[in-house]
Amino acid sequence: MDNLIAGQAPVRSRRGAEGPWRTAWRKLKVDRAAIMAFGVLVLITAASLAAPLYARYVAQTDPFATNLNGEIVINGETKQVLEPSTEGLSLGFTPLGPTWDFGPYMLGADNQGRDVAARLLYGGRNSLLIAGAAALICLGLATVLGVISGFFGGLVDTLLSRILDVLWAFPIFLLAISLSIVLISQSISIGPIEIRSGSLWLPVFIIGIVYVPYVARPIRGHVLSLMRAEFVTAAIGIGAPPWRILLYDILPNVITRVIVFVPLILALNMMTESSLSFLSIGVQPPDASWGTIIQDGQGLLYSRPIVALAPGLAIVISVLALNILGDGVRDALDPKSSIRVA
Amino acid sequence: MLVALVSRLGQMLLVMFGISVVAFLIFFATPGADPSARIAGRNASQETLVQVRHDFGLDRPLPVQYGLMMERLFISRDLTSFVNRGQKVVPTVLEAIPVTLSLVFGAAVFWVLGGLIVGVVAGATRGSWLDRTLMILSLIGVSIPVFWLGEVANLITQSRWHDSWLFSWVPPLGYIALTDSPWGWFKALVIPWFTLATLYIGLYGRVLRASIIETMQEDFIRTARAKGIGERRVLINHGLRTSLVAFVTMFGLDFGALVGGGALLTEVVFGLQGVGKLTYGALQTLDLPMILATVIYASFFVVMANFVVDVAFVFIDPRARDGH
Amino acid sequence: MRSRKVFSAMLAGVGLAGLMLAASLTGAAGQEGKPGGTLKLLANAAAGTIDPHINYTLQYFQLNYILYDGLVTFRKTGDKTGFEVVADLAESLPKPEDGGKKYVFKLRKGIKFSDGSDLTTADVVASFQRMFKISGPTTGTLYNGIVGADICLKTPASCTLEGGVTADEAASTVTFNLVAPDPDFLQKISIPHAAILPAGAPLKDSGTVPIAGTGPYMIASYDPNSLLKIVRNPHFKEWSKEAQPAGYPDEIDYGFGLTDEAAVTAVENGQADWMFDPPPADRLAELGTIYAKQVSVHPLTAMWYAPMNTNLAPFNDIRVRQAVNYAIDRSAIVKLFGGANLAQPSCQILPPDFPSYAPYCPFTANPGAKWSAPDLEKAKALVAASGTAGQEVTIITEDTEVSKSIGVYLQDVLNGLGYKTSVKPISQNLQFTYIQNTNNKVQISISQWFQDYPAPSDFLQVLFSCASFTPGSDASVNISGFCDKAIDQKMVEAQAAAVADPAKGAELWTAVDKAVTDAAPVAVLFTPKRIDLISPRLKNFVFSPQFYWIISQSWVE
Amino acid sequence: MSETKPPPLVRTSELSKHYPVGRSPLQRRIVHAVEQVSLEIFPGETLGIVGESGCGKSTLGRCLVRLTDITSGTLEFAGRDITRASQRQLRPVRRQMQMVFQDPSASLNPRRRVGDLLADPFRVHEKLSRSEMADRVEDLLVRVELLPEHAQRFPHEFSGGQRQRIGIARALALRPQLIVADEPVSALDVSIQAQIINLLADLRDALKLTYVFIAHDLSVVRQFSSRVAVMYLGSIVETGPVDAVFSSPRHHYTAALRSAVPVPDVDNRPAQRIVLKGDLPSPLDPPSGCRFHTRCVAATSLCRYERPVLSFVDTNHLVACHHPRAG
Repeated sequence: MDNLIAGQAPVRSRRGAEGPWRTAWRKLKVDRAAIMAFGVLVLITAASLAAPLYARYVAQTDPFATNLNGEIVINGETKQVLEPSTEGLSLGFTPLGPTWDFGPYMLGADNQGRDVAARLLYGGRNSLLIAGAAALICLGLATVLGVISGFFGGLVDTLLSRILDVLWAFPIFLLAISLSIVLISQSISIGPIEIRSGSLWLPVFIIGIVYVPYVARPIRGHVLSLMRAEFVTAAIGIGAPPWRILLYDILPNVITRVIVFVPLILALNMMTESSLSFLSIGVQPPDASWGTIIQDGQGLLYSRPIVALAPGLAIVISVLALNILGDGVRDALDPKSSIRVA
Repeated sequence: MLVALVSRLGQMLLVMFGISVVAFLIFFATPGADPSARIAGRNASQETLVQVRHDFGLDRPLPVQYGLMMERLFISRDLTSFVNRGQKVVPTVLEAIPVTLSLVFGAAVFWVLGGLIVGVVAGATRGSWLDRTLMILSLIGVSIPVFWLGEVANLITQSRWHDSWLFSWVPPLGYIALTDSPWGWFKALVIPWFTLATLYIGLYGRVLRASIIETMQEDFIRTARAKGIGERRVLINHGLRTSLVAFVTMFGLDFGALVGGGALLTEVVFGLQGVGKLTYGALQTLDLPMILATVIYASFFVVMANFVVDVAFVFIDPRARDGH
Repeated sequence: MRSRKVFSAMLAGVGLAGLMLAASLTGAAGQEGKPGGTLKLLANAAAGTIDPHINYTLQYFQLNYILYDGLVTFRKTGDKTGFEVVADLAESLPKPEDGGKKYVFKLRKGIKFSDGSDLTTADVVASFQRMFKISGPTTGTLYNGIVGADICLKTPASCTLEGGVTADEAASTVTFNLVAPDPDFLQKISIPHAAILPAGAPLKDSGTVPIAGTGPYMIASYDPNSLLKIVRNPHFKEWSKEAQPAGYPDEIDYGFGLTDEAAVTAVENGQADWMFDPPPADRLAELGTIYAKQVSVHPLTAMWYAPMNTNLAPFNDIRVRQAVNYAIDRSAIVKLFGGANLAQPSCQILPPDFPSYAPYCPFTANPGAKWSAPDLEKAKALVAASGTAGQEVTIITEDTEVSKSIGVYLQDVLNGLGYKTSVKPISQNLQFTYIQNTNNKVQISISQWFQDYPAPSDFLQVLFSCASFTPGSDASVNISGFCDKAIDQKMVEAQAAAVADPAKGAELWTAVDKAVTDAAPVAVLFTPKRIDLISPRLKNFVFSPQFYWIISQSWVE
Repeated sequence: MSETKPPPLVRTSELSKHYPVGRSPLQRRIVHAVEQVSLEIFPGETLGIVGESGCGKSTLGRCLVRLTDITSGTLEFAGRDITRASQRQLRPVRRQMQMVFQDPSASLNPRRRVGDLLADPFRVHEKLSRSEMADRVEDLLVRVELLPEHAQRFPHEFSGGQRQRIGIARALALRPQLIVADEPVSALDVSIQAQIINLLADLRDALKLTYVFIAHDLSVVRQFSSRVAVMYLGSIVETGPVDAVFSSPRHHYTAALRSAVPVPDVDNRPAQRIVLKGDLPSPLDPPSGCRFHTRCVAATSLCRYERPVLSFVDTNHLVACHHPRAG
C-alpha cells in the first residue's frame, strides 16, 4: 500500500532531490542566448580586472596621469600624443588617433594625453563596480522596504508606500543631481558608513536609491500575494510566529523575484551611471568610468569620436548582455513575474 | 466612489507636497546654494549682500520661505527666478510645455507604431528567425543610452555627413514652433523623435510580444480558433485587443513621465527648450524657484499618469470591472 | 572678474598690442555697409536680468553699451583708443575741480529716450539714486566714494545722495561731489551700471521687462529661456559718432539654449552669425584651418590662476605655495586651453600691457622676465623643507572642460610633490562663490580674473588686500585669504600717490605686483585670449578692447 | 440525552465575517462572507459543512481556527473565548486545532523540503533535538502512509494525493483535538479521493479527532460526517444529524442541494430533481430578509422582509425557514 502510493511520483530516491534552485539552474544552462550573454559579461569583467596588466605591459602608460607633453613612436615615426595644429591659425591640439595596433594608444589618446584603451578597461571596473554595488543597495533596500511594507501592512505600509511614491514621482535626474550636489561637497555619514565627498560610493549611493521604488513596489505586491497564499495561512495555522513566517515562507519566495531583478537592475544601473556622468555627476577625475569617458569624449566628439564611441559601445554590449541574461534568468526562475525589462 | 476619488486626490497632493519639500530642503542643505552672492554680483560689498538677502527673503525662517514661495507659485503666480531675475517661472514652464509635448507626442507616435509592428510581427511568427531578429534589435534598442544615441545622431547629421545629400536637409539644433513652420517643426524634431522612441519601441515590442503569446494560449482564443476564425483575425481581434491592456497601462505611465520632463537628456542633447531642458538648466544654476516649479510640474504628471491609468484600468480591463 | 558670465568692462586705455591673428575682419577700410538685416547671435544661456543697473555680465554689458548711455563712455573704436573715456550724454568731458573731488557735467540737448520722453537732469539724479535704491552690485565697491553713498548703502530705500549728486535744471548741469579724490571716477561711471535711465524707471530690479534707454537700439522682448530681441530705437539720432554711433542691423536676435558644440556648428553652417561662448577645444583646430577667415583672436587683460588658501595647511606655508608655482609646467596648461596662440604663460599677477606691468617671473627654471620651464627640483626641495609632504589636498574646479582638465593636471603636479590630491569639479555657477567662503575650507582651486577697471588696484587691491577678505562670506573675493599688513600699506600708498603723480603711483604698483607675486598666494597660470567665430556673411567685425565686438557696427550681406 | 452531553469543544455565537474587495479604493466593496453563525461542535463528532462554492463555508472554517479575523460575534474553543485573541495568544491554542487545506500544492511552501515542513510544528511548539525531530517526522510520514526518505524532497515532486497526505501529516503533528478539513479532496482525482477520506477516517478513530469537514460534495459528507450544517450565502440554513438532514431536509435549499447530487443513493429520495431558479446572489449585495427568498419555491412576502432564525424542528435538528418543508 505504501509503495503503491509512493510509487505514483516518479522521483529519484536519492537524498537531496533537485530543489527549485537547481531546476532553475538546469533551465538556465540550456538557454544558449543567456549562456552566451553570461560569457560576454565574464569576458568584460575579466578584461576590466586585467586593466592594470594591460596598462603596464601593453599600453605602458599610467592611464590616470596627464601626459600633455608625451611622445610615442608609431611605425618608426615619432608623434606627439597631443598633436598641435600647425596650419592656419594653429589653434588647439588634437589627441593622437587610434593606431588599431595592439599596443600603446591602441584607441588613441584623450585630451589629457592618456591612453583611451587603458582607461576604457579601468573604466569598466568602475562601471561594473558601481552598477554592482548600487544593485546590491537597491535590491537590499527594496527587499527590506517591500517586505516590511507588504508583511506588516497597515500604517507602516501606508507610510512606506507614500515615501516610495514621493521617491518615484521625484524626477530621477533631479533626485540624482540634488543628492550629488549635497554629497559632492560634504561628506555624509549614515551610521557607521561615511561617504566622503568625491568618493566612488557617491554614484553608488545615488544610483542605488533612485530605483528602489521600481523594485520595492513589485516586491511589496508579491509579499501581499504571498501573505494570502495558503502555505502562509498554513504556517499561521501551526502557530508559527511572524519572524518564522517572514524567514521561511516569505523571504525564500521573494528572493527568486529579487534575483530576477538582478540583471535588469544591473543593466539599468549601467545606463543610469552613464547618464549621470553625462550630467557631470559620477566618478570624480582622474578616475574613470564608461560614463565619464563618454563625457570626456564629448569634448572630442568632432575630432576624436572614438573616445566617446568606444565606451558607449561597451555600455551597449554590456547592457545588452545583461538584458539577455535577465530574460534567461526570469524564464528559468520566475516566468510569471512579467517584469518589464530595462 | 466619490470619497475614494477625493482620498486619492488627497494622496496625490500629499505626494506632490512631499516632493516639493524634499526639493526645497535639498536646496538649503546644499553648500554654496545661497544665491545671494550670485544675485548680488561679483565683488559685492557686504552691505549689498545683506540687502539682497533681505530683498529675496532669504533671511527668513525656512517654513516661512517655503510658504511664501508656494504662495507665489500657486496663488499670485508671480514667483520669479533667482538666476534670471524677473523671469516669472509659471509662464516660463507653460511656454516650455509645447516643446516637450511636440517631442513626446511625435516620439509616442513612432514608438506606438513601432512597438505594435514589432510586437505583433514577432508574436505572430514566434520562434522564427524574424522573431529572433526583431527581439535582438529590440534589446539593442533598450540597451542604448539615449544621450549617447543622440550624440551619435548629431555627430552624423550635423557634422560628419551634414553636407551629404542624405542629411543636408537637417536644420540646426533647436526647436521650431509648429505655428511658425509646420515643415520646419517636423524637420527639427524628426531625429529627436526617433532617438527618444528607440528605447520604447524595443520595450513595447517586447512586452507586447510576450503578452500576445500569453493571450494566444488562453481558452477563449482556442474557442475562437475552434470556431474557424482565421488566424490573422484571431490575432488582431482577440490576442491584440487583450494584450493592449498592458500596453495602454505602460503607455500612460511612460507618457506622463516624459511629458513631466523625463525626456531631459533628449532635450539637452538636441537643444530643445522643453521642460526637461528647463529643469536641467535650473539644476545647473541651482535656481530654486525654477527647480520647485519644474519638480512640482513633473511630479504632477507622474502622479496624474498613475491615477489616470488606475481609472482607465477599470474601464479597459473586463476582469477589473467585474470586481471579483 | 570671471570670464564666463560675469565680467565687467575693461575700463581704461592701455596700449594693447592687438594681436590680430585673423585676417583683418575689421572690414575693408572705407567700404560702407548698408543698414538692414537681422543679426543672429547665440549663447548657451541667458545672463539674467536686463536691468542695466543690476546686470553684471559681459554678455549683457556688450548689449547695454548699444542700448544705454552714461554721461561719459568709452570711445567705440576697434583700436587701443577704445579705452579712452569720451563725452556721451554730457556735452564734454568735465575737468576735475576741488582737487579731484568735484565734477560738473553739462547735458546735451534734444536727446530722447526710446519711450519718447526727453532726457533731463532729473533723470541723471534719479538714475544714480536708483542704483543705490535697488542695491546695485557695484554700489558698495565702485560708487561708494560719492558723498552720501554711505547712508544710501545702509538705508537704500530712502537714498537721496544729498550733496553727492545735484542737478541744476536751468543750467542743464549735474554736479558730483566725492568724499576723496578718485582718479578713476570717470571710468567708473562709464560702465552700464551708471547708465542714465528715465526718472520713472521702476525702483526694483526690472527683471525681464525692458527699461527705455537712449542708445540706437532697444529691447523688444526678452525670454531668458529662448530669445532676446533687439530692434532700432525710433527716437535715436546720432549725436556723437565716437560715443554712440548709429548701427547697421535693423534687428538683433540673441538666441539661448544651444550647447557650445551646436553653436559652433550653427555658425560654421551659416545658420547663426556669432556665438558668445568660447568654442570648445576640439573644434579649435578646424576653426583655425577650414574656418580661419571667420575667426579672430584678441588678447585679454585677464588671468587664469590657482588661488591657494594661505590660512589652511599645507598652503599656509609660503614654501609650499612657491613650490607649486615652481612645479607647474605652464606651457602644458596652455595646451589645455588651446595652445600658444590662445594663451600666454604667466607667473605674475598683472597681465601684460597693463598699467604698472613690468615682466617678472621668479618661479621658473631661469628666473627673470619670462617663464621658460618648471623647476621641479627646487619645488621638491621647498616641499621637503616645509615637511608637509603626504598631506591631503583637494582641488576645487569648475565642471567645465578646461577648468576640469587643468585641475587634473594640477593634481598630477601636487601628487608629484608628494601630496595626496583629489579633484572635485563643481557646477560652474556655484564654484566661484563656493571657493570664496572660508566655511567650505577650500585649499586650492582654479579660477579666473578679468579686469574690472584698468588700474593695477583692480587686480592687486581687489584680490589681495585685507579688506576684500571676509571670513564666512560668499562674497570674499580674496580667495586666498591673503592679508599682509605691509603689502596692504604699500597699496594704500600707491593709490594715494597716483592721484597726484600717476608715474610715481605706477612705479609703486609695480613693486606691489612683485611683492604679491613673491608671496605666492596664488599660482598664476596664463593670460588668455578671446576667440570670436563669426559667419561669412557678417562684415565689419570691430573688436574694441573695451566692449569686445561692437555689435552695432557690423552689417550682414 | 442532551444534558449528558459533554461541553462543546467549539462554540460560536452570531459569528460574522465581512471583508472588503476591490483592487483600488475606487471600487472597494464589502463582502458578507459569514453572517451571524451560531454553532456548537462536540468532542469526537465530525461536523460536515456543505453549500455551493462561494457560500462562505471555507471562510467559516478559517474563522473556527482563527486563521482570519472575526468581524463580530464570539468564538469559544474548549471553553475559552478566542474571538479577539492575538496570534501570539493563540499559539498555545493552535496545538489543539489544525487545518487541512483544499489545495495541497498551494498550502505547502514550494521552497522547503517536506521534512522541514513537517518539523515546523515541533520547532514552534516543542524543543526537540535533531534526532528526536527526525524521528517524529518519520513517524508522521509513516502515519500518513508515506516513506521516511520523502522528507528530503520538495513538494512539487509529489503527486496531488501525496501532497495532501503531507498536509494531513502537518496537521496531525501536534496531536490536535480539532481538525478543520477544508474540502481536502476536492482538488484530487476521484480515484485518490477515497484513499484520503479513508486515511482521515482511520486517523479519526485512532487519534480520537474532532473534525469539521467542509465539502460541496454531499456524498462525501454523508459518508464521513455525523452531523451536518448547510450554508447558504454565509448563513447556516439547516443543521442536524446527517441522516435526518439528508433523508428529510426541512429547508428548501437543502432539498434542492440534495436533489442535485448525482451519486446513487440507497435511501429513499424524491425522484424528481429540484432545479433552483436564478443564480446565486452576490455576497456583495445579499438579498434582504431570508437570503434564499429570491430562489425559493415557497417564498412569501414575509421571507422578503424578515430573516428566519434557526429553530428546532426535531431533536438536534434546526432549520432557518419561515415555511419549512414537511419532515
